Amino acid sequence: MSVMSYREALRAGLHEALARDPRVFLMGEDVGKYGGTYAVSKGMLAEFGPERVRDAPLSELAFVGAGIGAALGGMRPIVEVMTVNFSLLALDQIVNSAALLRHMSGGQFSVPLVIRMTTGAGRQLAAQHSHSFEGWYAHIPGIKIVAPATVEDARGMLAAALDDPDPVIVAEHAQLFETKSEVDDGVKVDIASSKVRRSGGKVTLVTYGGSLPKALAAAEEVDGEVIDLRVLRPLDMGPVLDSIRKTRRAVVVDEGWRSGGLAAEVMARIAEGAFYDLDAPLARVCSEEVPIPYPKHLEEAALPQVPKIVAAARGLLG
Amino acid sequence: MSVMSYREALRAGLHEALARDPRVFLMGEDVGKYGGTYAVSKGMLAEFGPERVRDAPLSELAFVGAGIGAALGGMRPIVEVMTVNFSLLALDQIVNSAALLRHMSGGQFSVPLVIRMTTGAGRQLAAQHSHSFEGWYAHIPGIKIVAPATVEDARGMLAAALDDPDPVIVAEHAQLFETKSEVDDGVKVDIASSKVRRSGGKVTLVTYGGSLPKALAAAEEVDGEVIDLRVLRPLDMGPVLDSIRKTRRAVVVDEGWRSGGLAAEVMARIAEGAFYDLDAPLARVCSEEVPIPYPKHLEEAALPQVPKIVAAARGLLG
Amino acid sequence: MIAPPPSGPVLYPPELSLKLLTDMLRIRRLEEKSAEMYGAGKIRGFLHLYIGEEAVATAAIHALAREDNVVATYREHGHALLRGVPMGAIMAEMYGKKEGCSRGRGGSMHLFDKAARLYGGNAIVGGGLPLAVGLALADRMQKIARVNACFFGDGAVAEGVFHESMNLAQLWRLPVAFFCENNLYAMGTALARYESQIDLCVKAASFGMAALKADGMDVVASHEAAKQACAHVRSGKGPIFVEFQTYRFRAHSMFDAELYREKSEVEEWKTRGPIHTFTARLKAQGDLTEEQFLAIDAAVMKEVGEAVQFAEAGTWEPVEDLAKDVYTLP
Amino acid sequence: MIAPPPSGPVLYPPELSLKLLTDMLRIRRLEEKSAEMYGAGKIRGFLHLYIGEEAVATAAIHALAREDNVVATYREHGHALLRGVPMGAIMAEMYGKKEGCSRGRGGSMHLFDKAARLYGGNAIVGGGLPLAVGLALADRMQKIARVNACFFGDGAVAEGVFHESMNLAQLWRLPVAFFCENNLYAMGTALARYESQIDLCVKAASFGMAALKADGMDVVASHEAAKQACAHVRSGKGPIFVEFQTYRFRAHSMFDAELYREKSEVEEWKTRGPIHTFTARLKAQGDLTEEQFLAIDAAVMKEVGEAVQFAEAGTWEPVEDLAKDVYTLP
Ligand SMILES: Cc1ncc(C[n+]2csc(CCOP(=O)(O)OP(=O)(O)O)c2C)c(N)n1
Ligand SMILES: Cc1ncc(C[n+]2csc(CCOP(=O)(O)OP(=O)(O)O)c2C)c(N)n1
Ligand SMILES: [Mg+2]
Ligand SMILES: [Mg+2]
Repeated sequence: MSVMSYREALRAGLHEALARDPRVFLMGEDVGKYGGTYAVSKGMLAEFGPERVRDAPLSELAFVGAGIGAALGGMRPIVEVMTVNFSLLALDQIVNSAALLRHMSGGQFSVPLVIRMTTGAGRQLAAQHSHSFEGWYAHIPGIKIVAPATVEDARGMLAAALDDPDPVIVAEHAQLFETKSEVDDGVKVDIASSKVRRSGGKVTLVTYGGSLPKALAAAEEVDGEVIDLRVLRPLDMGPVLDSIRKTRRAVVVDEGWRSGGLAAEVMARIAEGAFYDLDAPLARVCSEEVPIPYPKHLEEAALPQVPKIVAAARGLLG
Repeated sequence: MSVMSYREALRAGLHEALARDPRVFLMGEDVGKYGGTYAVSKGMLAEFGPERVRDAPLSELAFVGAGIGAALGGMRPIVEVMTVNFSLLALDQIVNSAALLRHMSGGQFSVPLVIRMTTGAGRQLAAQHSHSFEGWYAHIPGIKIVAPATVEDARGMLAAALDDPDPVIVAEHAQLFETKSEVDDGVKVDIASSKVRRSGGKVTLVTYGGSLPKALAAAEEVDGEVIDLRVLRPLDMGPVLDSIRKTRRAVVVDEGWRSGGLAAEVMARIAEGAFYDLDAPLARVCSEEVPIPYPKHLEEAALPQVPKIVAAARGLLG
Repeated sequence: MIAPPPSGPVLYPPELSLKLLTDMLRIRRLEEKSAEMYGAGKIRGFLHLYIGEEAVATAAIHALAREDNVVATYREHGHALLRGVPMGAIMAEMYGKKEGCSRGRGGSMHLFDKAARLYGGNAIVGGGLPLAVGLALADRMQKIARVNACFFGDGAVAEGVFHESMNLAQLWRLPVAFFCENNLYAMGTALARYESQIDLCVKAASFGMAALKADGMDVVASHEAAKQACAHVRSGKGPIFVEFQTYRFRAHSMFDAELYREKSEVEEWKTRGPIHTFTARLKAQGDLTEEQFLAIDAAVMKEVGEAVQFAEAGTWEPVEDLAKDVYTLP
Repeated sequence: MIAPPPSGPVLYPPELSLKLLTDMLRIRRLEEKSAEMYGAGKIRGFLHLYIGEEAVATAAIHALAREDNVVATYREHGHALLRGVPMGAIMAEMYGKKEGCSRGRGGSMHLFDKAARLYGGNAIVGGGLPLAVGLALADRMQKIARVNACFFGDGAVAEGVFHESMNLAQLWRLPVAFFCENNLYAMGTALARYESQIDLCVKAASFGMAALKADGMDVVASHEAAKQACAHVRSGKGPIFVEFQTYRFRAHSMFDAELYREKSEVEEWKTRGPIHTFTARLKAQGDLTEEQFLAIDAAVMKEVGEAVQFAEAGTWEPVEDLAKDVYTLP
């Protein structure tokens, strides 16, 4: 057991992955000499060498595509795309190649690729660096996407992702990097289940990633039960539906924009699967539908915040 | 009044746009000499010349970006991206430039750009040519997206899109091109409202684009009221909620994949706004969560079909 | 003005020459039959024929070894065939039958075969380029000596992914052979109407990459270039770019009305047709008789006939299996 | 080995020389103050300083006319300033105040100004390139004679969008000046570690585009190149690519620990610093005295002080306006 930050946990996970399996390598912009944009891979170039900690040119489409090819070729690449915003440049390869190859080839080829990217706002980086597109990836059959919200998941999810024979995206929230917690050094986590992070009786708060701490804080005020989705595709709705059976109310908290975000999917599943368990309409707290602005007060106003979650929950409690 | 096909309607709309306003031009792959992949722009190169009917190299990112620049520069570009599948290559420019520029510049710059693309399956084109990503565009603040499902909308929506000062995407469904109908030659349509396409009393079927004919056929069997969303962003939920107040049940039909598709958003809005009007869970009929396969029987099995819609509706009628 | 038809002595041993001829014919006859089956409604969706360009795949694939990798486009029936995918499995794939090389799910544009090391069948223009780079990277890291052959059209050269992939390959000196099938058109748009620089080898030079040009209508010239390219890659010198100058005799796909080029241009190029010019050269030097040719063609036609029978006899994947293989684990 | 510091006579009239010097100083002092204000917590997010590279923007923008268009990157304070955006509006933008040139919404990376024809401030590497191409296309179609100047870094050259944009511009002979600010690094990755071909002008040639190289530490050499480039574009000959070889003295952004380069390398480049070398040359030929220099600097510092006051006095956009301008129509 040791106390570490989310950043250190990501790093420990990465280090372990590189040390454990010679097929694993890290590729992306500034992962090597620079030490990683978020310092996650700091020191690893020196330790593992430039073949396995591979600085890539600014060419997201090709190096993600090359990651797919390398996975097809027997390696276990971890490709880092600095932020989910830039991953749009690589989306064609992810969606039209990585996700399709297995099915389209009649099951002949798997793509054991892991793609890491940061997501989310909160650091005043303005509209081109602050959005949350992980909900989009959750739409794609053939892809898995996970969102570590705890230090433990930051520590353990990479190993689980690498063990998966299919493409897995890891969305790391930029606001969580300084979060600290005790964590088991050899911790194993699954990438299949959602988890209850706080028990409560009055309302179910469903969330993931950077919004988890906010949901937990709000839950204190409204006796909320907090479910961390953890895995955004495939969704594990079991604990959510179980909780709703008890609380009969749900608020979904998601930093993606409201319309067409992942929150909508969670609500749809509830409306399909737990309609008769509900005593109130469903509610969601998402980002306002604006490009995230630079100034702190506007950025804060644009994002889900504890008071908004509390208000939404209270609204259902009537 | 004349009878025309959806294709002829798109063409008449395009012709009118080019003839009416010298700032309008069409740019895209094979729009000129080839005559347009779907023959929509056939003959227009000869009529309007290569400056205004501009064949572009295979470079979706740059020519969509150039469309944004041309719009900033005072033109009214219509950029054609062959299919929504390839539009992923241009997504960075659409999402990180076109959608953001106005807000991020403090309101100084508008981007009056229209992007046309075909969407949808049904022609056995397999997994890289058959998907429906229009739901994704509906997630983006700063963008509008419309989906003509009728010949009238195919005829009229382009003019409305060009009149709009912001980026508008027109998603034309590949399966509708041969649909024929009577339509007023100078027809004007809005790009703000959803519309009741069939009145009915038992269940509300909400749909758009290529699924409209299927929803209408299913409605015959279940006394359904069919709402054509028409505009996917911003959604006009008024007619949907009105209808549900009457029918107390709703099925959403959407060719996008189930998880995280536009159907989920419609369901979320209903669960938020019309919960107490509902007598049954919400249901949706979407594409199966698989890359669309080539063989006809599997493609058909993957897509929403009339019997599935009927079954879903009957499921709610209990 | 197009060049005169390929001519002159063929310096190969007759066995090789006849193998090249036979393989070009196999592609041609397979595709003629495919077009027929398209007309008959047995094949649907998009069908892109390689007719006229057969010398390129034939020349290039004969320069490859069994353990080399191949990445191709949607115009890849010939590539699949010569890599050793049985003609029946290709035809069955185009029919959409379970016995097809991609289980029928891919159709004409998505032929895959693990045993043949054929990684598709990619219908996103340029989409195969980074895959080939990645396969090559995997080889380098695993110290596997192999050529990763990537076929793509002239149109793909305009895509950003071409630029990015070329840079990665050369920067990291990866074992990729970039085989550009320059048939002068991307769908209906002529090269000069979409490229500011129509000498594609100049593009390669801008990455410091070795480059070769070859007459893609001449199977001999093309084979020599392909061998040279493969030798370059095998020697560890890194990637190479080969521009095969060729021409497609048929429409882009079965939907194409060919408004963008003159019939006369097509006719002129047909005088350079890779099969009849090669046949004539072999006959002229006594390496082939008309009887031999007819026998070869008969054997090929038999193979084609059997492929159709195989496809006809094939079965449909049950609808219950629709969602199989979306993920590896159930 | 880096080149010796810029030297030799400056053949410009003193007014122009002093204007260039003053403008370089204005950028430098503005940015030094910005760094200070970042330290003080007044400016947040990313802040990318142009210190060391001032000669490039100064030289280039002095070659532009009022009605020319400018597209820039996230390292664009200097470009905005010289285009005529008031220093106060820039500082206020970095503070996030409503009086900023983008209403405070963009911050350091997203300076916009319609009056100055500044189309951003783009923080997607390479994202500005097709915008400039499109602006140029609009000009051509509207028969407006204008240079569309597009600034971008060496790192952007690796992106696919560079390749696509260059091709469009040259294919259509559009009035774009591609101003590449080659400071030898993309964040922490040195040019030779990410480009297989480090002579960037060779890239331009692969599109058939005219290209020039200039010493980006020498405002005179850079200005001559920029003038020549603009003349080329204005003459209707189509686009041109200019590689300015420069160097960034500071970290990439305020988060950068600079692990990737030696201090000594930075120190060596500082001997080529654009401001002190130019100052020395002007002094040497009697076009500038120390008193004049101090007076200029004092005036610049006054402008900077006023900019800070302006920003400090600025107001916050009310939260109620958050969703304003997402769409043009309410
Ligand atoms: C990214 C992308 N854009 C557009 C298309 C549509 N398309 C299919 S083939 C083709 C032309 C490609 O030309 P080229 O690369 O020269 O190959 P050829 O067909 O001539 O063999 C186009 C535009 C596509 N499949 N993918
Ligand atoms: C598409 C994209 N990928 C990555 C980044 C992160 N990033 C910001 S600046 C930068 C380096 C750019 O280098 P260069 O183009 O040389 O410009 P410089 O910073 O040296 O002026 C990187 C990788 C980004 N902003 N956009
Ligand atoms: Mg071609
Ligand atoms: Mg740089």
